[in-house]
Parts: sequence; C-alpha cells; structure tokens
Amino acid sequence: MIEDGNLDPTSGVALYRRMLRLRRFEERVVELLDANEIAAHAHEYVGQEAVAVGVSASLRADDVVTSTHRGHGHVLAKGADMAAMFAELMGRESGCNRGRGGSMHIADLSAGIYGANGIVGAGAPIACGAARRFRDSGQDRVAVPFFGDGAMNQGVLLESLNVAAIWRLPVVFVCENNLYAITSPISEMAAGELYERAAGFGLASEAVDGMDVLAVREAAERLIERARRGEGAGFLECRTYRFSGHFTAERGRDFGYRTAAEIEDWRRRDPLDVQARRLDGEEAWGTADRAAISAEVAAEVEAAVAQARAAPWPEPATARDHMYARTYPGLPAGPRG
Amino acid sequence: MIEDGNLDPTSGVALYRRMLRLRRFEERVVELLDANEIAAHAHEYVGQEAVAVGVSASLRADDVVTSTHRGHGHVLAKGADMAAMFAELMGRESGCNRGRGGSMHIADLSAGIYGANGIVGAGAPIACGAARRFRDSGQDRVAVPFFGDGAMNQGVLLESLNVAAIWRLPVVFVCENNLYAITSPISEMAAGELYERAAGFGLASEAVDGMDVLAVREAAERLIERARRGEGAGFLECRTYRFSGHFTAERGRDFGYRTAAEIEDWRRRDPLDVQARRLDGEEAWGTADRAAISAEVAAEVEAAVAQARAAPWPEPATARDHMYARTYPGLPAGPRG
Amino acid sequence: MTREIGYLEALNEALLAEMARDESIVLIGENIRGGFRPEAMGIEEAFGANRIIDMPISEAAMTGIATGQALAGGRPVVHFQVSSLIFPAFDQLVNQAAKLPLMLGGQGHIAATYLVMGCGASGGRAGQHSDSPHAYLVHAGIKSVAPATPGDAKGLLISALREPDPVAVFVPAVAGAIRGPVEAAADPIPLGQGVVRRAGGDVTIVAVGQMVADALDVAEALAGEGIEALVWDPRSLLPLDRDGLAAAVAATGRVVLFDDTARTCGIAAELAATIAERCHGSLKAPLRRVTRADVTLPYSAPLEAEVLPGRGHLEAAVREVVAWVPGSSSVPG
Amino acid sequence: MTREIGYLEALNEALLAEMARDESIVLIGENIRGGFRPEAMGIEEAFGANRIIDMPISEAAMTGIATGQALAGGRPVVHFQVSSLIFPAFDQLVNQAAKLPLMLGGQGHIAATYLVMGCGASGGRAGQHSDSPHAYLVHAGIKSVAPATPGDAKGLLISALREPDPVAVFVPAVAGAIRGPVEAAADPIPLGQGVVRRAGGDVTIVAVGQMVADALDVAEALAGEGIEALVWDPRSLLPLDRDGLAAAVAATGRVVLFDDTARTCGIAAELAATIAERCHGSLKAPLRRVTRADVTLPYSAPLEAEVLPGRGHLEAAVREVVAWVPGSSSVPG
Ligand SMILES: Cc1ncc(C[n+]2csc(CCOP(=O)(O)OP(=O)(O)O)c2C)c(N)n1
Ligand SMILES: Cc1ncc(C[n+]2csc(CCOP(=O)(O)OP(=O)(O)O)c2C)c(N)n1
Ligand SMILES: [Mg+2]
Ligand SMILES: [Mg+2]
Repeated sequence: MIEDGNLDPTSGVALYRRMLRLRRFEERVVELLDANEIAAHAHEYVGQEAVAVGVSASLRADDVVTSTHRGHGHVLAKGADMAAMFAELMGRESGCNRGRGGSMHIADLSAGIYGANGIVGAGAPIACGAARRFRDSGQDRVAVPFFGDGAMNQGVLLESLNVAAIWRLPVVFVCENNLYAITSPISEMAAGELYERAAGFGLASEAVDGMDVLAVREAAERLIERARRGEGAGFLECRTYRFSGHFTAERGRDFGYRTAAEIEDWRRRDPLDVQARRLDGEEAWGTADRAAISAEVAAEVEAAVAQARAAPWPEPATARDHMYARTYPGLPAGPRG
Repeated sequence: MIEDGNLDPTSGVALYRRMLRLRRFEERVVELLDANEIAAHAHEYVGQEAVAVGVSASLRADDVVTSTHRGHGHVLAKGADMAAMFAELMGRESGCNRGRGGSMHIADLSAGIYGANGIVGAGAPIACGAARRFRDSGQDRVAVPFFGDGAMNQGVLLESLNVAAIWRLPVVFVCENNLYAITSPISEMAAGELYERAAGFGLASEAVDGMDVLAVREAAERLIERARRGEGAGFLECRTYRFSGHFTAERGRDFGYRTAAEIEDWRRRDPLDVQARRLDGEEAWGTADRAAISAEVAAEVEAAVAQARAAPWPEPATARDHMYARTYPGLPAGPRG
Repeated sequence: MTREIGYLEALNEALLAEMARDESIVLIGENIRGGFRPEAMGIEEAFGANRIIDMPISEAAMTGIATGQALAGGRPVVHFQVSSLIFPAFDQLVNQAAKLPLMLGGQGHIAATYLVMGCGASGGRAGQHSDSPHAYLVHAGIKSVAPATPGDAKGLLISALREPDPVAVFVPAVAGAIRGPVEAAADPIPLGQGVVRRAGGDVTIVAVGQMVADALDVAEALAGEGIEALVWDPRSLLPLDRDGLAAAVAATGRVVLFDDTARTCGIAAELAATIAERCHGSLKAPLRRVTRADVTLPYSAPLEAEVLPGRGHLEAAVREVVAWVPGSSSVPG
Repeated sequence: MTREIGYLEALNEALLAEMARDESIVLIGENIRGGFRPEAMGIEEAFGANRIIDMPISEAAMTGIATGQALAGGRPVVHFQVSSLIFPAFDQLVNQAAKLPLMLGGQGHIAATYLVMGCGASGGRAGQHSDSPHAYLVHAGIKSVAPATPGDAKGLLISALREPDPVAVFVPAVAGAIRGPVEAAADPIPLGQGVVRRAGGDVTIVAVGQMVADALDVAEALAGEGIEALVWDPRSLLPLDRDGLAAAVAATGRVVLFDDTARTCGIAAELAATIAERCHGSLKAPLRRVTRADVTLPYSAPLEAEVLPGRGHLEAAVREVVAWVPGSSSVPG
C-alpha cells in the first residue's frame, strides 16, 4: 500500500507527500550509487513525479503497471515497499526481486508491478496480456503500461496500441513525454503529436500537463474508469521533463542537447512546487506541515536504507535459482557444465 | 521496361493491357502449379491488378519497389521480364533470382524490384533505406513499398511510417487493403481507417478505389511526385479485393470467412472490366482491339512459358553460391562440413 | 486405446484434453479460429471464443501478450504459423519471457507454450518459410522439444502444457504427412528423456525431430549390408538427456549426428560438444555431424536437396565413421 | 606509428579512416550524433550530417533501412548501443539481411556492418544489458568478429568495412577500460585468421573476445606452477580459422574453451564440435568448456560472479584437463 502517513489519502497533501517520497528516494539512490552501494547506473525519475503519482492515485491495489528503465517512481508510487526497493538496488536477498533484478528490472508482482524493463517499449504488450487475462477471467482490473516519448517509435508498442484498441482492453497507455530519448529530441524523432498518433489507432487519447499531479490524476481517472467499464482502451500523453540527465553517468558531462535555460524553465514547473503552490492557496497547511512531511519522508528513507543495508547478500550457491520454476538434472547448466 | 505492345504507354488502353498481362500471368502460374511445374504455393494477385499497374505507371524505371508474398503483380508491373519470372517460379537458372528465390522472393534489382518478401511488413524499412540512400547521394529516385492491410499491424512497418515522415523521405507507402489477412477481416484486426492511422504518423495520406486503375494512378502520381520533390512521404490506401483465396492451397476449401455474395459483388468491380467500360465510353476501341490485345498477351505468356521450360536447372554444385559475395575456406559449410 | 492418427491431429488432441483439464489454457495465434489450422480444430466450439484468440499480424505483441497473460495467472499457448515468425517476436521471447523469471527472483513464473509450426523444409517453400530455428531458443534457455512422431507430439505437448516455464514445441513442416499410433488417453512424456528408436551395435545415429524417420530408413538400408545402427532420439533439446546420449554413444563408440538446424552453433554442435566432454574414453572414431548447410534454403528443388541433411549425406557419414581407423583423415566429408 | 589508445578510440579511428576512403559508408544509430559515443566522435564534423544518421528507437526499422541503403549502393554501419538490442531487430537481421543475398541469387550483395556494442557483463548491468549474443548471429550465417584488443578492433573493423557481406563486430561492454597498442595507419586484419596469444606446451586455452585477457592472466599464474598454457584467440567467429584451431589443439592435446556466450549451442559448443570432428587423434583428455551459465545474468554482484566464466572456473578446468588420465571422470566440473 502507498504510504501517506496520517493524511487523508485522497487529499492534495497526500499527493504532494507521495511525490516527495519519490523525489527523496531517487536522491538517496544517487548518493548510494556514488558511494558504490548500488551498482552500475540509475535513470533518475526526478522531475516526473506528478505522472507516477497522479496515475497511481487512480489505480486500485490490484491493478497492474509495467514500467521502464526509468522505473523507480512508478514502482514506488504503485506501492512497492521502500526498504525492499533499496535492498533490491543494493543487490540483497530481501530485495523486491531477491537482488536478481536491479534498477531496470525491479518489480513487485504482489503490488501489481510487473516490472521495470530495460527494453524500451517492451512492457506494453505485457500489460495488454494481463488486461486480456483480467477480462477473460471476469476481473475488472486495469493495466497501465508506462513508457517514454522515445518508446512511441518502437514497433511492439505500436502493435500494442492496435491490439488494445480492437479488443477494447482495460488498458491505459501512459506516455511520459519528457521531450528527449537520451540525447534525441522528440521533435526530430516523431512527426506530429504523440497523442494524435495514438488516436489514429482508435484509442481514446488525451494530452495533459505532466507537471501537475491533479491534472494527471483527473485525466488518468477518466481514462482508467472508462477502460475498467469496458468502454475501450485509452492513451494519456503526460508532458513532463526530467531534471537530470538521461542517467547518473551523464552527471558532470554536457552533451549539449538541452540548454541551461530550458532546464531552468522546466524546473520552475517542478511538480512539487506546482502542487505546493496550489495547496498554499487552497488548503490550510503551513510551513510547519510541510516541514513535518519532509521530516517524515526523510526518516522513512533513512530507515529503509538502514534496513536494506542490514539485509543479507544472496548466497552464491543460489545464483542459478529462479531461471526455471522447475529444474532438471543439469538444467540450467553452470559455467563448467 | 513495361510491355505495352504498340500502344501509347500513357493511354488508358495500355493500362488495360498491362492489367491483362498480370491477370494472364497469374492464371498461367496456377496452371503450372497444378501441373507440378511450379513448387509449393502461390498467392494469387488476381483482382488487385489496378493497384500494381496504377502505381507502377507513376514510377520511373529507376524508382524502386518492395513487395510481398503476393508479389507477382508488383514485380511484373514494375518491369521484370516475364520469361525470367516464369523461369524463377520453375526454379531455373535463368530465373530472375537464378531459381534461388521462388515466388515469395522474386526480385529484379536491375528493374528496381527489391523483392517480394515472405515476411509481412518487412519490405517497408528496406524501401525507406533505399530512399534515404537516394536522397543522400543526390538522386531524385522514389521508393514504394507495397503491402497489405494485415501488414499495417506489424511493428517494423509502423516504425517505418514514422521514419519516412520525420526524414521526409521520397517514399510512398502503398497499402493494398483487400479486407483480409488470410482469414482475418480487417474490421476485426484494426480500429478505424488505415489511411488515418498513417496520417497520425505525419504522412500525407489518402484512400482510393483500388479497383479503378486511373484513380490509383492519379493518386499515386500526386503522392509520388510530391515525395520526389522532397515535400514529404506519402501513404496510399488502395481499397481492393482478391478474387481468389489467400493462396492456391485454399482452392476447393471454404473457411467461411467470406460470403459468395461478397465475392460476387467485388467481381462486378473487376478492374479489367472497370477500365474496359471506361474505354468503351471514352476511347475508340472495339471488340477487335480487345481481342487483339488479348491474343498478344496470350502469345507473350505462352512464349515466356516455353522459354522458361527450355531453360536449364541450376547445377547442384552451386547450391551454396550467393550466400556470400566473398567466401572463405569452409564458409559456408555444407551438410557434412 | 491406440489409433493411427496424424501428427497435427495428435497436437489437437493434446490441446483439447489439456484445455478441458486446465481452464487457464488459452490458444493465441494468427488465423487460428475458423478451421484453418488442423491443430486448432474444435477449440472454439468446446471452450468458447475467450479460449482461442485471433491476433493481428503482430508476433512481437502476441508474444508479449502471452507473457502478460501468464503473469496474470493464465497459461497461453502461442501459435507461430511459420517457424521464421519467431524472429519478429525474438525480443519478447529472448529478452522478456526467457529472462523474466530469474529477473523477478522467483516472484512469479511464466507458463507459456510456443507452438512453432512449419519447421524445416517441405519442398519449395524457400528461404523464409523453411527454417529450423530450434537452436536460437535453446541458446536463449527456453525449454524445447522436437517431437518426431504423433505419439511424442501428443505426449510432449501435454508435458509442455503442464510445465511452469516457457516451452517451445517445434513442429515439422511435413507434419501434415506424418501418421502414427497415438493413445486416446495419452500420458505426458516427461521432458529430458531421449529414446532409443532402433537398437544396433556398430554405430549410433542421433537424429533430431523429423530426421528420425529418415535415420530409421537409412539404418534399415545399411542393415542389409551388415551395418547395424542404433538410432537415438533426444526428443527434448532443453533439458537434454545427457546420460541417455552418453549411453547411446558408448553402446557403439561411433556416432553421427543428424540434425536439420544450421550447422554452426546448431543443435548438432551442442550434441557434439556434450559427447566430446563426456565420451572421450568410449569414442573409437571422430564424431560426424550431418546438418543443414550454413545457407539460406534455395528455392529450386535440385539445390534444396544439396543443402538439406539428406539420407545420402547420412549414409556417407555413417560409412565413413564405421570405416574409420586411426590414421584416417580427420577432416569430415 | 604505434600508440597506446583505447578500444573505442580504435574503432573510431577505423571508422574515420574508412569513411574518408569510401564515401558510401554511413553510420546509423540511436543517439549517435552529438558526442555521446566515443566510437562516433568527429564523424559529423568530418563528413557532414548525411554520413551519421540518428534513428528513433526503432531497431527493426534501422536494420531494414541499412539493408535498403546497401542494396541501393550504400555501405551502412549499424550501431546497436546495447548488445541485446539486436533482438528487436532480429527479423531484419536473420530473415532479411542474412538471407537476401542467396535469395536474390547473386543479383546484389549487402555490405552492412553491425557494431554490436556492450557485449558481456560489466558489473550490475543485469539481465537485459549484459548479453553476449554472438552465437545467434553466427548461427544465422552472419560473418562475425570478436576483437579482443584495440589493435584487433581497428584491424578487424577495417576488414568488416571492406567486406561485401553483412559482418557483425562484437564489442565488449568493458571496452572503455581496454587500452593497447594501435597503428596509426593500421592494416586490415583478414577475417578467418586466429592468433596464438601465448605459447605453451601443456594445455591449450581457446579464449573468445574479452575472455582473452583473463586467459592470459590465468596462463601467467599457472606458469608459476609449471603449467604452460597456449592461448589461442580465434578473433573471427565466422569464418572460423579451423586449421588454426586444430593446430593450437594439436600442439598440446589438451584444451579448455573459454567463452562468455551461453553454454548450450554457444560459440564454445561450435569450437568443441569442430575439435571433436578434427582432433580425435590428438586429444589426450576430454575437452572442457568454461562458459557463461545458461541463465539470465542476475544483478547482485556475488551472483553475477557465479554465472560468468571467471578466472577461477578457467583455472579449475585447466587443472582438471592437465591432470586427466584415462579413467578419470568424464563428467565436467
Ligand atoms: C528497444 C531499446 N532501444 C534502445 C534502448 C537504449 N535506451 C535506453 S533508454 C533510451 C531512451 C528512452 O527514451 P524515452 O522512451 O523517451 O524514455 P526516457 O529515458 O526519456 O524516460 C534508449 C534509447 C533500449 N533500452 N531499448
Ligand atoms: C510477419 C509475418 N506474419 C505472418 C505471416 C504469415 N502470413 C503470410 S501472408 C499473411 C496475411 C497477410 O495479409 P495482408 O498483409 O493483408 O496481405 P494479403 O495476403 O491480403 O495480400 C500472413 C498472416 C508472415 N508471412 N509474416
Ligand atoms: Mg523521453
Ligand atoms: Mg489483405
């Protein structure tokens, strides 16, 4: 379940708090990477929190998501345990995937998270298959594949748009258009608007301000409930921005594909600030509340890190476990047979 | 070059004559298959002749096409030698592909025919690559991939639509919507109109009566010349019908996916009859002209068959030739090393 | 009760029986409804339209959909109508279905069956419709079976449909012409168990899939000359019955591998490597591979015959191996 | 002039030199412009934007585009930024580029180079970013090289860029950390020629790609104990230098194959099969394979080390093979 502290889970403050959890989680991940407590790289979700939180707020616990290389936000927002996530990134046996997956494959089937995915676009048909199964077995569950603007050019994703449309699947495609696929601007990689491309496949399709968690939530809810009622699959383009580079290895390097001014402009639309400003205007919350939430989240993050650090490493002898649910003599073979 | 007898190649009669060549060719192929002079199956082009002929009439000899499993019509219309085509289907050394390709891979690079293709959708990116090369090397040549309605759901083709649009390639996609992919009706396999789906990718897109060779030629010419001028790629949906089953093996079997009435309706729109009726009204040609053309084409077909029959079989010792343009000791290996 | 039925009918019987037994089984494929495919007959009538799903021509999506169905508790059977159609779906097979179980760390499993139809040549189907793609999926770690007979087709498909992991079932292109005895109420044939198809003391022929029938023919012909060949059929390629293989090789000390996958890094290569590792002491002659040549299948009949592993090639290899004495040439052929 | 440079820089030098020499060469890839990729540096500046093409994330289309460019007279170099990205493109590689030349009957050829970056593990890149997919393309008949050193990377890439057929160049994920001597004006290194990296009389280690460096380390360590290993590097996987391989094996009569592709039907399987066919008389002990385990690469460091072919595994296998006398166990490990 999603952690909202003592807040009303439907409140705007809860949405703020959830976004903050994603932000602080990701910042901590980067620190741990720098300290070599997490291996390889991470694709930071910072800046895009309104999408994961806004969409997840419209999903039930038994609904399903598929995610991407930039998946921490989706996974955390959908309800994975934070300590298990840190443990996964640290390669521990108590990790979501028992340390077998890492950042790009982090998943929690029990929370309806079918996994981050290292292959762009690949989660889309998997979500469609889950949705088809839900419908065929009489369950009113919905599946949401998250993916980026770059994924809109990947064949299997385009095939999936068609299948979802003709089968009227309980699926809502959520495209996080953050304007770039690594260094490639969407303006050079696709002609026309992405949500119109999806409409061309027969999907109910909308674009929304992806820096505004409320706007995302409202649009997502509309499409998700429509899909749940069997009225057809949807597509939601969320216009957002990543504040960091493509991944942690990009820090300290400038490939010149974005200007400082552009980044600055988008930072002024930080989804946390957008929501905080709204709350300042609409709800009775003060600096004290904000500080309290911040402290709560910081404490949660530190406790989760501590828990992950204390967790055991996997046993080397189990390295070939889980390749199959049923093994045979000599299968799977090891390095020497 | 396309065979028009003594006719003005721009005339409506020449278009009629070309369609008749395709029709008679295909009918003869079926006979040869039944006589075991051609192996395996063929996917008859009968009924769709207006598309291949109408599009090819707008192409230059140095333009390029890619084709499909149902490729005889495209290949013949684009200018392959009829005798070499029969020889290919009969597996002879004088065949277009020296007998190595057969029906689904028949090609004539010298005539700008990059090949039929046994994999649905696979020719589309190949055409895009040729177009990109033409443009990058300063040639004003155009590439046209032919494909069916079913191919519109294949990832690589959808990817290609996007690439052609963003690069403004000299490409015109020609979709032969004959309403079925084997037994599957397009109405159940795709939502909305195919040409609108293409428009969603940013292509100049039109639909046209694919049983009317003039309508096809006019639309094709518009899109092809636009593309040639560098004004962007196009998409042409030709609404057509196959009078036969999916392939020769379907004869004598009824899978019930089409009604006899539907087939009858479409047969009344036979592209040869449509064009003949137009010519009856507009041009001075009579039964005698028609009979003369028919006799000419019949004679051409029989001469081509005879030529193919007389051609030698490939030498078994050359079975591994052409796998590589440069071989090495032991490469490619044979069945025993 | 044993009847003589066709290979595709045997697959159909396995599907009908298991779909009755396990209602999570769903067949998904292109042009799979409407009686076009013998192996899919009667399914819609018996189990309704939700158990047999017609796909658009989207093999990659189809395969990913199956993965999603499986993760959500379904048991999809993915029907590839031609063997080369696994290639457009390759990422979803190799990067997703094969890898997910381990990457998930055991949180879930993927019970999916891939029916790979039309494996191998059948006369003039040429370069893109005559593939034997077994080695690709075996190399990717996907459990794989290559049934040679209708009885094995039924028994191995039943096992595949009860396996909690992805399993590929490779069906020969010539299946429509293969008939044989099949039990009406057939038992599953366990994965990983090869079988001796013919006893013999002079040489061992290991034959894969539809090569088994040809191997038996060649063995009979050679018996007339006093060469008695043991014919061993692995049936299951992953898991592979390594002990059964070693025993079959040890029985004669001479071995020819007979396989329709491309030579380099094909199934015969793995069999050869296994034999080299395990049977050093028992081999009296170098092993020989008779495989498909490392080329695209040419269309023309006389060329096709040259590059496919044929009875002639097998016979020659058997004679070479039987005649081999130390000092003979070490280069095959 | 020989300098010490990095592996990726060596690839870059080969590209720059050949692109200057042959103006039909075009580089196509994702995120290939803008200085993100060391191997693609300076190309746009030197040759303009038409010679370096940035693709959308459409690997299948990218590969088909290259085929079309090649048929139209271009010479595309397709850059796969991660090795597992050949899988979404697999149909275009295997059903199209590899098959078209023969299917066309020699009407045309396809001069395309596939730069397969990021092969193998490099620490925590986990299941989908640590593939060694060499065997898939070799099995498909695509000419393939696996350069171990910067010098070989440059020389073999130059050859690939002059070959009239599709050639895959497999670049290790750890390439960024590999440095070595490279000629400024390097000659092409012909395909199909292996090389002895170290002489030795007791045992032969055949090491593929980035395994060569580890093999040399292990050989040095064992030399301290009096075991002298010959290390042979095939460099080119298809064509394979079968004579060189046989000679390297015959030199010691004992052999360990050291390879990072998955075990079953992997590159080591083909090497083993070739040795079994050709070296029967010269082998004094059963050969051994040390390969990647047949599993998805797990993320966690202690697990990764267990399933990758490591120095420890190699050392143990070498000791086993050196100590082997008739009657020793025949089962590896
Ligand atoms: C099929 C595939 N192609 C390429 C890559 C390499 N790659 C990883 S992330 C990425 C960019 C993805 O862009 P987008 O979908 O917009 O997501 P974002 O990174 O912006 O969140 C690329 C090209 C990949 N992982 N998978
Ligand atoms: C990628 C792929 N999937 C499936 C097939 C099998 N197949 C051959 S033709 C065909 C139907 C094609 O339909 P369409 O594109 O509409 O062309 P048509 O046959 O109607 O001309 C199918 C499914 C194939 N050859 N390639
Ligand atoms: Mg993006
Ligand atoms: Mg059609």
